[in-house]
This record gives sequence, structure tokens and C-alpha cells, in this order.
Amino acid sequence: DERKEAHYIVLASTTSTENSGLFSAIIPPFTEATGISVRVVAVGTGQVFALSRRGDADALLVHDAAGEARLIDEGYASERAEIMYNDFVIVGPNQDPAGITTAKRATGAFARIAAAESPFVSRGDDSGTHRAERQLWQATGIAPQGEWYRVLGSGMGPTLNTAAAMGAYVFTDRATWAAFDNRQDLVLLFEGDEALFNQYASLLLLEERHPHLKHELAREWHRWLLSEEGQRAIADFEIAGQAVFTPNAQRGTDRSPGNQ
Amino acid sequence: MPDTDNAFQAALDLILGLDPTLLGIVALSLQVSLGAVLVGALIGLPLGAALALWRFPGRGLVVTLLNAFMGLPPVVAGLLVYLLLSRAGPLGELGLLFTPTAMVIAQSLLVLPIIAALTRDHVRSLWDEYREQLHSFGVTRLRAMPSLLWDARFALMTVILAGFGRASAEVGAVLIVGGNIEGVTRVMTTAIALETSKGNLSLALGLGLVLLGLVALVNATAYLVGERARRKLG
Amino acid sequence: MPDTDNAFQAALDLILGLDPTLLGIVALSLQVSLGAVLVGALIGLPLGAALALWRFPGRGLVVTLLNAFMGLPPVVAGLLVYLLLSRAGPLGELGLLFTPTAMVIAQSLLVLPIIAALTRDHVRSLWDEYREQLHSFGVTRLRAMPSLLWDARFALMTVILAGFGRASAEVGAVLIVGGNIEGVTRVMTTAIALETSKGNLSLALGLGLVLLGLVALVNATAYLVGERARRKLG
Amino acid sequence: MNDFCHPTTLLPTASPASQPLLRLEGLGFSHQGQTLLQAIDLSLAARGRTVILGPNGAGKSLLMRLAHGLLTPSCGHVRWATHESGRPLRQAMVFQRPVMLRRSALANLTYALAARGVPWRQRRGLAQAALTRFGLASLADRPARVLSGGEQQRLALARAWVLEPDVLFLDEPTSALDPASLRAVEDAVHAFHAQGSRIVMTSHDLNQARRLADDIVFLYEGHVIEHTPAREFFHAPSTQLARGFLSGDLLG
Amino acid sequence: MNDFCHPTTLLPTASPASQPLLRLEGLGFSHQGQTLLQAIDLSLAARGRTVILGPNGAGKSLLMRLAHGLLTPSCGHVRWATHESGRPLRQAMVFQRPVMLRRSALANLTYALAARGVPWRQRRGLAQAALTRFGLASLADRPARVLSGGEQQRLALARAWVLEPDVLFLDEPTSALDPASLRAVEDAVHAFHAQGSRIVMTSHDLNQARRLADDIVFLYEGHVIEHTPAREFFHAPSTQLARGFLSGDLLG
Ligand SMILES: Nc1ncnc2c1ncn2[C@@H]1O[C@H](COP(=O)(O)OP(=O)(O)OP(=O)(O)O)[C@@H](O)[C@H]1O
Ligand SMILES: Nc1ncnc2c1ncn2[C@@H]1O[C@H](COP(=O)(O)OP(=O)(O)OP(=O)(O)O)[C@@H](O)[C@H]1O
Ligand SMILES: [Mg+2]
Ligand SMILES: [Mg+2]
Repeated sequence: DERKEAHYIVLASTTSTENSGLFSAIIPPFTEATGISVRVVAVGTGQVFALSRRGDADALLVHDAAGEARLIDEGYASERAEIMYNDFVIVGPNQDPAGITTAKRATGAFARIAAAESPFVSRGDDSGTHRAERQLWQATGIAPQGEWYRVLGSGMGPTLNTAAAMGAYVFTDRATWAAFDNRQDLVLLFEGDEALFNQYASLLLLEERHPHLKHELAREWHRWLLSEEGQRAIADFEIAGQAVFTPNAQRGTDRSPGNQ
Repeated sequence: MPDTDNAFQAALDLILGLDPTLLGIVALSLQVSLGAVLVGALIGLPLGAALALWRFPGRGLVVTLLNAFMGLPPVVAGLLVYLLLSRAGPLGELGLLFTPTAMVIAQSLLVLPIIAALTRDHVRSLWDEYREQLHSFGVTRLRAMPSLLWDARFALMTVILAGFGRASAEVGAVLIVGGNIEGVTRVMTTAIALETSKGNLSLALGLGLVLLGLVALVNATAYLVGERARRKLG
Repeated sequence: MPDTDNAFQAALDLILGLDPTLLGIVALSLQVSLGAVLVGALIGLPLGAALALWRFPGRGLVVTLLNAFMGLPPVVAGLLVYLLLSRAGPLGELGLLFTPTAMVIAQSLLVLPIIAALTRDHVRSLWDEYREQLHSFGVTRLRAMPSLLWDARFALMTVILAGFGRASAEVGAVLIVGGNIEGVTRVMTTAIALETSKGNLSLALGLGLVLLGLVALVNATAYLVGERARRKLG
Repeated sequence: MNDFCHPTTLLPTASPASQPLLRLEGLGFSHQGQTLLQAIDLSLAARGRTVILGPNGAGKSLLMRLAHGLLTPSCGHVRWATHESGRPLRQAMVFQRPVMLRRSALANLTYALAARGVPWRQRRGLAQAALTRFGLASLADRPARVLSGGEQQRLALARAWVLEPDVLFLDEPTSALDPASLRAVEDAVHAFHAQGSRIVMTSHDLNQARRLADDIVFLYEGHVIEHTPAREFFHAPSTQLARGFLSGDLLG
Repeated sequence: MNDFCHPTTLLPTASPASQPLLRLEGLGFSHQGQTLLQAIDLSLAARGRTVILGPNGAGKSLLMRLAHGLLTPSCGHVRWATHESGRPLRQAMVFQRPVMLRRSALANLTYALAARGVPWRQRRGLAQAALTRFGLASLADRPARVLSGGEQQRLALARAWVLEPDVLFLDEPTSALDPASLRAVEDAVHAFHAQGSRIVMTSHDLNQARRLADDIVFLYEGHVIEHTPAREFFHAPSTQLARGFLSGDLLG
């Protein structure tokens, strides 16, 4: 109906979130509750920030702490709230030529891959996942280079397709991996290190910067994500019987009157 | 290639399933590509004809640029239109970003040079033949334009179909200015790209087959209409 | 649009910087697109001519399909080649995936229908004129083919440039079969897509301008060569 | 040879009836370094039928195309008289190799009428009448490009006829016609002339030239060799070349 | 009318010298429901010059294109004799509206020679000789499509000449020629004939037909009305239609 038509926000988010199918699970209950529809534009992390700076998105949901901080510093965003996390995993060929399954820590796993010079595919697109991977290499104390270290410039999905065809190791997030079909020879080889923690946050944009944006509706979305209802919807989302996102909103920071 | 077999299966399922979501995507795809072709042809046909008819200093440059713009990357076209329609851009007020209209605009940019450049050659060879006769009739170049386009219509049909092919196949531009928003700006090619990135290769291929079938249908219609008209002309 | 101003600045910097990485990308782009056009033309020109010359049952179908394949989405072409060359695929043994060769193969699939379909119309109108004379000379259709292609060469140049435009502009196919591997299979369009997804819009546009300039250069060369030859023919 | 040669403009001059209809002054035409027409000075009187004669490749068709304004001369001027009102003269031309538009025979005529600004309602009737006049009534709906050689030539004549030109250029208009059509076309030329149309034509049929011409322009290798009244040309050609041409000895 | 009409195949028959060179049996041609040629039965003897006469649109060009194998008849047969060896006869045709390839005049000839299988080394010499024979030597390098009407017709004749055909079809081959060229071409026809080429031609020039023809085929509205020796046709045409045609009264 007409009211619904005009009642929407544009949400900029990353491809990994969209690919996992999370939004198809949590947006319907939100729309049901508020009458607001959400139009998701899923693009690269850098592009999410570009869209926000130019005033083309009403809300954003990302996983790049440094980028988020910069957006707030520059005076584009007014509020950041942690919503949920999932974790990164290391995926690789079934035979595991570098033997990373037995590694204790993520840095150890990376060190073994580098030592064996087993093919490793990096996203190379400066996305949240790519930055996490770079940080992990730094923590390992290795500057990866050589024939075995392939730097692509693609989203998570295309990178997984490439890794599958090359039989290479790849650093990915659990949600995308769980939803990914074209695994061929790839299996999940390493998971569970604290260093692989992947925090997602929702940001509200500053009203003075872009007065035309639908700040009211965006705030409703933001609050709903933090609300019990929203957090439950995230927790309930499963891929093949497995929960992939863990809600972790800190109710304390949720200064939202009248939401209940 | 088991995936390709599955793709046929997937395509069949998609078609037989008559999924309303799919139907919506198909309809939007057609609407956007045909809209872009319409705009591209309305500008490109006269433009191509004009370049065949008039000689002016710098025509070589214009022709070269036009030919070069056949190689305009969809992503670049998308970016240009994005910057134009973005809130921070000059036409931001219109609020066209992430709407089908924006997609039509971006695709028109891609289709226009193809139609204009290819039209030029067909009109040129016809003009070589007609020029003196039409001059003798006292027909100005401006008034010759519609006559030439009409008499070259069978060949121009293929040119327009080439433009349609470009529009219906590209994904870079519509992705940027449309945003691939489910139910709003998702078209066949962006859906294919999405399924590919999810690793759903057979579904992606299946969607590709459906799209190709759709394009083939449009082409078949054009072919049949064209052949019938041509036959009437002897 | 400050971004577009920055884009020109970025393009200028890129060109003046003579960055060896950029040069490598430019060289690979040209190599892949020209390779695809070469393959596409070697098959597409005779194929288009054959469809203009021979009448056989089902020709209408073939023509329609060919026209439809002008709308083959690059992502689909890329997927098909990916499945063919992937290690699990029938040609996996060759180890061609993620090499420039794979990119040439995928782009040839895109270029071929365009060249063949558009060639057909030009050869057809020439054949309408030449047919009886060549038959009278005792020239078979097979031997007429090169003559017709030669005599239509000026118009076919634009057709080939259209194919080149398609090849140099597309990103979907090369991304899938090339993987956009830095230093190995990264070309201009994949670099542009990458910078876009990083949010580096002005760098992306700058790269787009460089690519367009490159394509324009190729087109200008073709135009000059063509006009000189045409002038000699009166 | 080409030492004094200016490019030209088409300059209409106000014309008392006595002034020439068409003046070619120092006209020359070259293409890619080859001089095809040179130093043509020619005045055509306001009335009459001029026949241009000359061997193949002499430049007859080029001369007519220059006069008709289809080509731009490399040097010299083409000066046309105008109507008293200052309105330019209506011209029409039947080409040596008529160009048939990709339409029906009838549509070829209505197209020409439309180009001349004839109102939509009158076109069809006028076109039908012209087709009938040239024996093509039964072929009205046939695509023009499949007509036989002679039929096409007649259609081209009908197309010129229907335009009621003040000046009519005919480039070998009867070369493809059967004897009866030839006679019909010669009658039509007489009729044009009677209506006051100025006729300029070429022909390789010397008998036809004898029958139709008031004056003869004899061209040879891009030069005007003679321009004399027809009777004089055929009975006492003043040049060796013309004598050779008339006797059929002069090879182009 | 079209009640008994079979499509055809081109069947060569072994031919003793006495047998006809070409037999058309019940030949018919229709296009989109219009019958353009009908019930043509015709035998052409092994030697001689046949001229096809008839008004515009009678079907002369169609008949020649059918005989030459360019069109497929809608009914009836075209039967050619062969050489004693069984090798088919070499044919060439000069079209009413010659088609010029987008090449130089010389290249138009060498192309035809190449098509006939003449070795590469000999082509240029043969082509030059033919150009000279038809007065075109100086135009060898000019693009064929800018040649004048008469020059193109001469080039088409040279192109046929150079192929040394056993059978030569000429469709109004002198319609655009000046008097001297006309004489030269008629001489060439005599020379072809003397060399044993079979000539089949059309013409609207009755004097030319009188000069050249051994026998006349008179076509009218798609029917063969007469096929008689030339002398007989011109002196005592047996039909009213032919008489009307000769006197220039018969409109096509
Ligand atoms: N565009 C051109 N380029 C080069 N030469 C040309 C061009 N147009 C005409 N010519 C040459 O100019 C000469 C004169 O041509 P034109 O057609 O006027 O001859 P014409 O007198 O009409 O001969 P014809 O009796 O054969 O019709 C010819 O030799 C022809 O080859
Ligand atoms: N493809 C076609 N479709 C329809 N009609 C045709 C076609 N080809 C020829 N005709 C018609 O057939 C008739 C005979 O044509 P043809 O060219 O044989 O005449 P012709 O005897 O050579 O006449 P001319 O003396 O004018 O050259 C003409 O009326 C022509 O319009
Ligand atoms: Mg001429
Ligand atoms: Mg004829």
C-alpha cells in the first residue's frame, strides 16, 4: 500500500552479510513490526563508506572498526552500536598440505601456510575481511609474498570461487562460508581462535550533514537491531542448522526511550 | 560439467515454477533494457545518420570518439551516473538513485554509442547510393535522414538488437546505480552475479539460460517481423 | 561533481606517473581484448558471411540465436568457461584457469556473436548486389566469401571495433575466469571494479578514463587507416 | 594547364527574358589530381532543347551534374537565372543510371512529390497519372528495384515529369527503351518543351539528337569543342573531331 | 494458367554437334504469385547469333538469367549441351546494368580471370590486353565504380571477352555506347562469333539486330511469340504483335 511505499530506508552493507542470507531472515520481522521496509544495497566495504559520505544511504551495517571510527571522526556518523559478531575461519583443500588443522592459533596456521608455500588466496579489496587477514599476517610476523600468495581484488564470493578452482587456502567469514555452495575440494580447516573475532556494528548518520535522509526511520531500524526482538531474530538465523551470527548488543549503550 | 546439467535443470525449474519473485525480476529486466534501447535508438539513430550525412571539421574525431565509447565500461558508465544522481551530485535532488529510472539512464549511455556508430555505416552506404537522386529532388540532408533510416530499417534492426544485447547483458552499471535491491532494482544480471558470489553456480547458470531465452524471444519476434516486411518488398 | 574533477586529476596522475604496475595492467588489457577480437573476427567474419550467403532450413533459428547471443551476459560466459576449465571440468587438465588465455577464451565468446551478427547484414546487402555477377563468373559461395568480406571491409571495421569495445569494457567474464589476480590477470576493468568496491571512486573513474583513452587510440588508428584506404578507392 | 582556377559559388542573377538561362564560366572539375572537365564556357538560352554529344567518358554526365548543382566545381562558376520573382528555377534530372528508392514504383513518385512540397492529398492522384502516362500503371505496387531496365528508366522519367520542372536534365533517357516507349518519351520531351520546360539532354542516338535538338554541345575529353545550332552541327560540323564523331570513327 | 508446372533441375545432355545447344522446355517463372514467364519452349542451334527482341518488361532479361543459370525456373527445364568430353560449356554474361566490383577496372578483370582459374602470372597481361581492346587502357587503375556509364559497359564487355566463353549472353550491351564504341563492340561480337562463341543477346536497336542477328526470338508479356531467322522476321513477321513492335506501335 501507499504508506508502505514511501516508508523505506536504504541500508548500505557489505556483500558478505548479504550473501549469507541474514537480511532475508531479519528484515521481514522488522517490517512486520514497524511498517518500514529496508532496501539493502550490498557493496564493498569502502563503497559502503563512500555511499554514506555522499548521503546515498540512510543506515549502514559494517564490520570494519577502523573505517567506522574514521566515519565518526570526520563527522558523518553520530552513533555506533555493536550488534553482533561472527568469526573468521580458514578454509583450504581437503588434503591440507600445510597441515593447519593441528595448529593451536590462527597465527600458527598462517605461519605453516607460508612455510609450506601452499597457495593462499587473499581478497585484496581492502574490505573488512581483507583488513582482518592483513592484521593476522602482521601478528604472525610475515609479509606474505611470492607465487603462492595470490592477491585478488574481489568480493568474498568470487574469491571463494577462485580458491575452490585453485585448491588454495582462503581466509573467510563463517556466514559466507556456510552459505557458499561451490566448495569443490574446500573444507573448513581452522576455526575458534579469539583473534578471529568479527564484530558487526550499526551506525547512525549525522542529521546535520545530510538533512534529507530518513533519520527517523533509520533510528527505528537501529533501535530494533539492538532490541531484544532484533537480537533474537539474529540469533535465530541459521544456515544448515548452524547459527552463524551471535548477537552481542550491549543493552547499556542502548539509550532508546519508548522502544518497548 | 555436472553444474551445466544442473543449470538446465535449474532453468527448467525456474520457468516451470513461475516464481512470482522471478517473474518480477524478469519483468524489470525487460523494462530496463527495452527502456534503455528506446532512449538509445531515439538518439542514436539520428546521431549516426547525421554523422554519415554531414561533413564538418572534426567529424573524424567525433566518429573516433563515438566508436571508442562502444568500449565504455559499464562500471564507468554506472559510476558517472551514480555521481550525477547521488545526493551530493548535481541531480541528487531528483532522488533517482537506486531506482529503475537510474538504471535506464546508465544503460542508455552504453547503448547509444553502439547504435550510433553502427547506424552510421549503414546510412553511409545507402547515402552513397541515394545522395545525388535525393539532392536532385531538392531533399535537404535533414529531410533525407528519416528516409534513409527507413530504407535501411532491416539492417538497423540488427543494430538495435546489438544495443539490446548490450543492455540486457551488462551488470556493472545497473549494479552501481540500482544497488541490486531485492524487489526494487534486482534484475536478471544482478541476480546472476549475486548467485555466483554465493557459489550457486547452477542457479546462476540457470538464470543465465532464462535470460538468454528471454533475449532470444525478443530477437525472434524482431526477426519474424523483419522477414515478413522484407518479403513484401520483393 | 568534485569526484569527476578528481577523476581527471587521477587519470592525469596515472598517465604521467607511468607507474609500471599500471603499465602492466594496460598491456594485459590490450593483449586480452585484442586477442579476443582476433579470435572473434577469425570465426565471426566467415560465420556471418556464411549466414548471409547460404539458405538452409533452420537458418532463421540460427540467426535469431546468434542475435540473441549478442545479449550473452559476461558473467554467464565467464561461468561457462570457468566450469570448462576448472579442475573438476572437462578441460581442467590444461591448467588454463586464472591465466590470460582463459580470459581470451571467455571474451571471444562475447565478441563472436556481435561480429557474426553484424557482419551478416553488411555481407547480405553486398551479396544482393554482387550475387548474379559472381555466379556468372562461376564463383562459388565459398569463394565469394573472402571477396565479399574484402569489399565490405570499411563497414566491417566498425563491426570489429564494436567487438573490441565489448571486450575491453566487460568485467564479468574476466573476473570469473581470470580471478583479478594482482600482477597476473588484473586488467583495467577489474581494477576499476576493485577501486569502486574500495570506495575509491575518483581513482576508479580515472582508470576508466585511461581505459577509454586507450580504446580511443585503437579506434583512431583504425579510423585513419580506413579513411586513407577509402580515399584511395575514390 | 590548371593555372588559373578558382573554386566557385552558385550565384543566381536577375534575368530579363533575353538573358541566358544558364551560364557556365571557366568551369572545371578535377578529382584526385585528374582534370575531368576544363575551361568550360557555355551559355544556354532561355528556351530550347540542348543536346550534349560526345564520346564515352567525355564528361557529359559530369557537366550535367555540375550544372544541376550535384557537384561542386573545382573552378569557375555556374550561374542560373531566376524567375522574375527571384525564386530559383525548378530543376529535375533523369540520371543515366536511375536510382530507385527501396519502395514501390508509386511510392517513388509520391516521395518526389512530397520532397517538392506537394500536399499529401494530391500526391497519389498525380503519381498515378504520371505512371499511366509512361505505361507503368499496372506496376504501381511493384517494388521499384525489381522493375526491368526499361521500366526503371520510364519510372525515372515519370518521376521527373510529375515534378513539372522549369529545367529538365535528361542523361541518355531512352537508352533502355523499346521502340514504342522511345517514341513516347520523345513525344513527352516535345510536350515538356511545349509547356516551356528547358531541356538539356545527352544521347548517343544521333538520329534522336537530330529529331530533338535545337542546339548541340559537343564535348570531347572534358572540353567543349563546339556549341552550334543542331542543323549546322549535323550538316557542317566545323571541327575535325565532330566530323569524326558523326561518322562513328572517333574513339573516346 | 499455371496448371501444369514442375520445378526443374539443370540437366546437361550429351550432344552430337547437330543437337541443339540449349533447350528450354516448358519454362516458366513466377514471383510472388505473378507469372513473369510462361510456357517457353525454345531450342537454340549450336552456332549462330540469336537476338531476343521485345518490349520493356517482356521478360528478355529474365529469360537470359534463367538460361544462364542465375535463376531457378518455377517450372520446366533448362537443358544445356556439353562439350564432347562432358565438360559443361563456358558461359559469360554482360548484364543490362553491369555490376562493378569495388576495385579498380583492372582488378575487375583479374578477379574474373581468377574465378575462371587462370594462373596468377597470366592474369595481368590478359586483362591489360582486354582493356586495350575496348579502349580502356588509360583507365586501368581507376576505381571501376566511378567510370562513366559507357566506360562501365565497355569494362563489362572486356570482362566477358577475357573469359573466352563458349556461350556469351549480352543484355543490351551497347545501350550506353557512343557511335564509335558501338561499332567496335559489334566488331567484337563478330569476332566472338568467328571464334565459335555462341551469342545470345538482347537489343532495342532494331538496326543493330538487323546487322547482327542470325535468328530472332520475339518475346511479349512473358511468352515467345516468334522464333524465326532474322531475315524472315524483319521482312515478313508472321504475327500482328511483331509487326506492331517493328513499326514502333506496340507498347510494352
Ligand atoms: N568520381 C570520379 N573519380 C574519378 N573519375 C571520375 C569520377 N567521376 C567521373 N570520372 C571520370 O570522368 C570522365 C567523364 O565521366 P562522365 O560520366 O561525365 O562521362 P560521359 O561523357 O557521361 O560518358 P558516357 O557517355 O559513357 O556516359 C570518365 O572518364 C570518368 O571515368
Ligand atoms: N524479382 C522480381 N519480382 C517481381 N517482378 C519482377 C522481378 N524481376 C523481374 N520482374 C518483372 O518481370 C518483368 C520482366 O522483366 P525483365 O527484366 O525480364 O524485362 P526485359 O524484357 O528485360 O525488359 P527491358 O527491355 O526493360 O530490360 C518486368 O515487368 C519486371 O518488373
Ligand atoms: Mg554519362
Ligand atoms: Mg532487360
